Amino acid sequence: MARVSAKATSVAPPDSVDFDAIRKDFPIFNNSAQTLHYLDSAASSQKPDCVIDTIADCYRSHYGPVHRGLYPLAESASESYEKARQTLAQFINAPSSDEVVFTRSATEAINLIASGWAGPRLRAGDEIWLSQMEHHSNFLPWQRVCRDRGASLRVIPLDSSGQLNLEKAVGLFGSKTRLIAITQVSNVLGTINPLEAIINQASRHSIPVLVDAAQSVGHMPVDVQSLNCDFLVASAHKMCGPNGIGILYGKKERLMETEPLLLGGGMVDQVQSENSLWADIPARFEAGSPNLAGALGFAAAADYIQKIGRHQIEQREQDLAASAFEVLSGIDGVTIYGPDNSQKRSGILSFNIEGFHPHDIAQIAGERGVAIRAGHHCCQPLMQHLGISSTARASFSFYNNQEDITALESAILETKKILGA
Amino acid sequence: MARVSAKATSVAPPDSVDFDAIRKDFPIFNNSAQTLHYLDSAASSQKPDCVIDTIADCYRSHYGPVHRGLYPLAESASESYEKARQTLAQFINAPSSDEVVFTRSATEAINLIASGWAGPRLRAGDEIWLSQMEHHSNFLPWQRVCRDRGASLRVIPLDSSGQLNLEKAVGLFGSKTRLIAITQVSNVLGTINPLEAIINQASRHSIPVLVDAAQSVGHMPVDVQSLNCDFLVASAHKMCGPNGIGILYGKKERLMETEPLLLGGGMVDQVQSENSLWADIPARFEAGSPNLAGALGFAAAADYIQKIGRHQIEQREQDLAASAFEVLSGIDGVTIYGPDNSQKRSGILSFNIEGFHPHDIAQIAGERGVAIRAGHHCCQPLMQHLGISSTARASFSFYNNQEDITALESAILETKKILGA
Amino acid sequence: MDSVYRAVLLDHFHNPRNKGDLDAMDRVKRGSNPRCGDEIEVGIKTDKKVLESVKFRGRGCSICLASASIMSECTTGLTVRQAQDLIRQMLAWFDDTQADAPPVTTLAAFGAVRQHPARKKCVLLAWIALDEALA
Amino acid sequence: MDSVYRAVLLDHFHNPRNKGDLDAMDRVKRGSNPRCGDEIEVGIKTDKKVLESVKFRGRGCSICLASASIMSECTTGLTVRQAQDLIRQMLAWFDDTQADAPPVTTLAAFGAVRQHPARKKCVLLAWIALDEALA
Ligand SMILES: Cc1ncc(COP(=O)(O)O)c(C=O)c1O
Ligand SMILES: Cc1ncc(COP(=O)(O)O)c(C=O)c1O
Repeated sequence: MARVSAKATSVAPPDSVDFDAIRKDFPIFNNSAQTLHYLDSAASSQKPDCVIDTIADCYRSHYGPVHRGLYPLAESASESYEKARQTLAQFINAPSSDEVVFTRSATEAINLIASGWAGPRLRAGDEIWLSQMEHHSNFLPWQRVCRDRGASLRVIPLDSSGQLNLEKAVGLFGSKTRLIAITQVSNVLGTINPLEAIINQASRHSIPVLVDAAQSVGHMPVDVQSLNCDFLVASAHKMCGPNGIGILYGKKERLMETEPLLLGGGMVDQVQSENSLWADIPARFEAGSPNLAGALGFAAAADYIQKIGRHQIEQREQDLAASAFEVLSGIDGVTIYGPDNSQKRSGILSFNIEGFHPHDIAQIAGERGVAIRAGHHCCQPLMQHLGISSTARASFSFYNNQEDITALESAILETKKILGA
Repeated sequence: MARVSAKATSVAPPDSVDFDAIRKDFPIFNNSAQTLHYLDSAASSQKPDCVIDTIADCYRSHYGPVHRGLYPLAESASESYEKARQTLAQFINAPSSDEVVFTRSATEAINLIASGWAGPRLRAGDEIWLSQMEHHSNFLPWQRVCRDRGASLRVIPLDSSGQLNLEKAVGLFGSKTRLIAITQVSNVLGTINPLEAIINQASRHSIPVLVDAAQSVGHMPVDVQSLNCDFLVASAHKMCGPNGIGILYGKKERLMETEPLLLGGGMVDQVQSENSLWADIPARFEAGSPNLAGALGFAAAADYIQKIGRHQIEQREQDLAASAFEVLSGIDGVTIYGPDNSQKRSGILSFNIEGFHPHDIAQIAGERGVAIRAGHHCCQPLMQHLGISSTARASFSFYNNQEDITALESAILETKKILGA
Repeated sequence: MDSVYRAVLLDHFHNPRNKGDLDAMDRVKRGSNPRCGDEIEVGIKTDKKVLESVKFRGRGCSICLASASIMSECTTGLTVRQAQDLIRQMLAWFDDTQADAPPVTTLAAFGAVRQHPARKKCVLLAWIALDEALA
Repeated sequence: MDSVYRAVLLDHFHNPRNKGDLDAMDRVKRGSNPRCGDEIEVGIKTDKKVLESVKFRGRGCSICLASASIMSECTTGLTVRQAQDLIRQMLAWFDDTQADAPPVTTLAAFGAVRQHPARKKCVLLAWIALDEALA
């Protein structure tokens, strides 16, 4: 149906973006009593005014049910919902907006493909491959479907610097492989995986690839056509958008092969007593009343990010992470996981301090207005590989600045002072 | 864990509520150029300022990831998310807030129980019962699980006035019945089903009952303990709350028997290479980043409705529907489906006008600012029973008034004038 | 707002042309919109690749029935190729709600309907059935 | 904000009491928090229903280790029944963050931690393991 023409990534990078001004778009930084050094954007990002206003405005002035009414409010609701889908399609450069499904989250999108696409076609002895750095959301659904179907879950190991060790992934492109599900950016290590190369090889062996773009799509240019992935998933809330909405992109032929996860209103053409006839894609996968305010907020976030420019965002976040890397490595006892500072990484840094528990680091930092995370970050398999149970993690967004890094440094030094022997 | 003490329905009805003042809480009625006669609340309700402000305020000043951080924003996010769960638990008088799961929608909640509870225990020859008036969301998931498991989907027929014909439901409480899934209020007919009696009998035969409360929970007192249902589902957006969030209530023992539908972050305690260990209920069913703004908006809506009083809302909506019933029955050629005006019904009225297609009625009404629905309302089985393919539907909320009914009447008369022979 | 109920449409709704029995037709195709239960059957009779007769029957809203009636008038007498072209143009005109001119002037009556995407299927049901009958 | 890192806690963190080998204990129970990988083993030695010795070992954050250490001090010398009572009171005190007085004054050091529900499990890990050892 609706064709998308503009290329998402075709805008030439302007010379510079005023990120200090951009920080002012985020009301939370003006609304905190204490200066907020928010370094947990990998968990969920903060929201700019334009996204918040879009949502409030939807409910205040335009709210109506989507796809179901003939009166003006309902018609404009349907239209703006579909326009939001087009915006997201453009954002990832999907050939058609029919290939973009609104889901509840990246997690739901992965579960949908695991149970609706992989489930019916996996046979005993088949293999699904993923990597040792996957988030539980891109691990557990595959674990379940493999167990249920008698298939094997295979794991691409990592090398010591947190990169995929493809050489050790024997059979990855073998004849038993039915799907490769892999993250574009690690939410713990910040590693950026060489997906082009992997998908290139996979496609020569006709192996579909699902890309978990939860940590990438708001942080670097992502183009499903140049990636040539079969599926891609992401969540709005990690890219300045609202809670409770995400997308699944799938090549049309793949989506046509996929059974819906949720059945219900809006996804069916004809209900018959024995069997029922599903609606076309993407409606088939959107059972229940569509999330209008979520879709509009998500599209507003995509527009906002697109306006800043993902090249610019990528550069900014890499600069911040590189600077933080340098500061942290200067502190005695600090171990940073993942790629070293000579390699490209995203704005995510995980670390530990010898003799100190990540909980204590995060708590003391929190008391000082520095919001970092401590835990396994929903990556227990990765923790097992690293031989640790948790890390502290600082994750940078383009709205962060050098002061946030200084505050992080002080918090770590403070931790050492308070808890040091 | 968190026990809920206050009874949801214990507030004594005050003598009168100023519904004209209450209408002013809904900004959309001030923000439309044309007077908006919104009679489509059964599809999705409009939102009061307090709900919109709660959501915007969450993103502006309090936003943080739920259940995952140790810094103040994250801690208060977790706390307010759990407080919202408690509010919803109180709203339906659940014994414990652990028995309330946040889902994406009523639809997801039903799918979760169909695939996670019914799926693993249905055997060939078993039966699941529902009624002829169910919404597709409470029909299709059962159809699929029955087909997959070789079980039978059985349907309680309706009598001519759109009431359940329990006498004709032979075997409903029989030994093959594994579950009864039934709506409390029909979204087409406005029928209020006698759930107490059904559940009473079902429980004597140890048959669990799932209640679809999508059309009831915001419109009348609903108390899961006095109902004694095993499961209950609802969506926020039909009760003045935001898009994209709903609840599943389940008795603790039932939830403990339920396999999660979505796997991923936050719902697992320990990931192991073969099998994984789920977290406790309700977290087990909430894979992925929790929907903080949605939960807070949902709780704000519940508080708002609770403050008006559900007895009062019920009375108001019944009065509006009764008045509309009278006006419509006075129009030549109008057929109203469902209970007649001597019976209790909710604020939902479906009708047809002889010789006119519901599309045309809804379109002409829409052009005059009267928002009604035309179609099968996701109830094709019911349409088959009625021997029609669609109806026009006006659904009333407490924010409607007599002028809306007058406008509806004029729109119908206008339709007859424009399209009449 | 522009009402969709133009006089031309109402005339065709009240006095449908070429509506009735399809027994004598060469080919009959059915179009249905499960979402609203509308069903239109379109029948054609061709003579040397010319549409000698286009008829329909079925149930639907006023827009749907008027569209079938107008279509039958517009296409009777066209060659199969011409009719197929007209159908293409009609579909394209509905897809591009910005474009001004209708493929043929009698179709201008549908101008306002194009602003209501939910009614698109009502208008096009008969056209798509005809397209299939011509295929 | 009240820092959770009171002097008493830091003292127990830096100088844990009763930490070490559990080989000589009568009963040992393990508590673990899979969400952060913390693990504490608690061992007891009883003589005529009196806790002669309470010891622990394991890994965890400062709060977790300090709590185990303080617990071992508070409970050594109590009867089994008394220790169980104290555990109940400790759990109740953590559930009701409004209540003022701690069960015993040494536990007042945990006052600020109670305001951080995410740390509750850190504090209680050892207590629950002891409870199981007493059961
Ligand atoms: C009776 C009934 N059940 C279930 C649903 C499904 O609700 P939702 O679309 O919010 O999941 C609806 C509304 O669409 C309904 O009216
Ligand atoms: C790499 C990765 N994949 C998937 C997810 C799941 O996203 P969500 O929780 O929004 O479904 C996350 C974040 O939690 C993530 O970091």
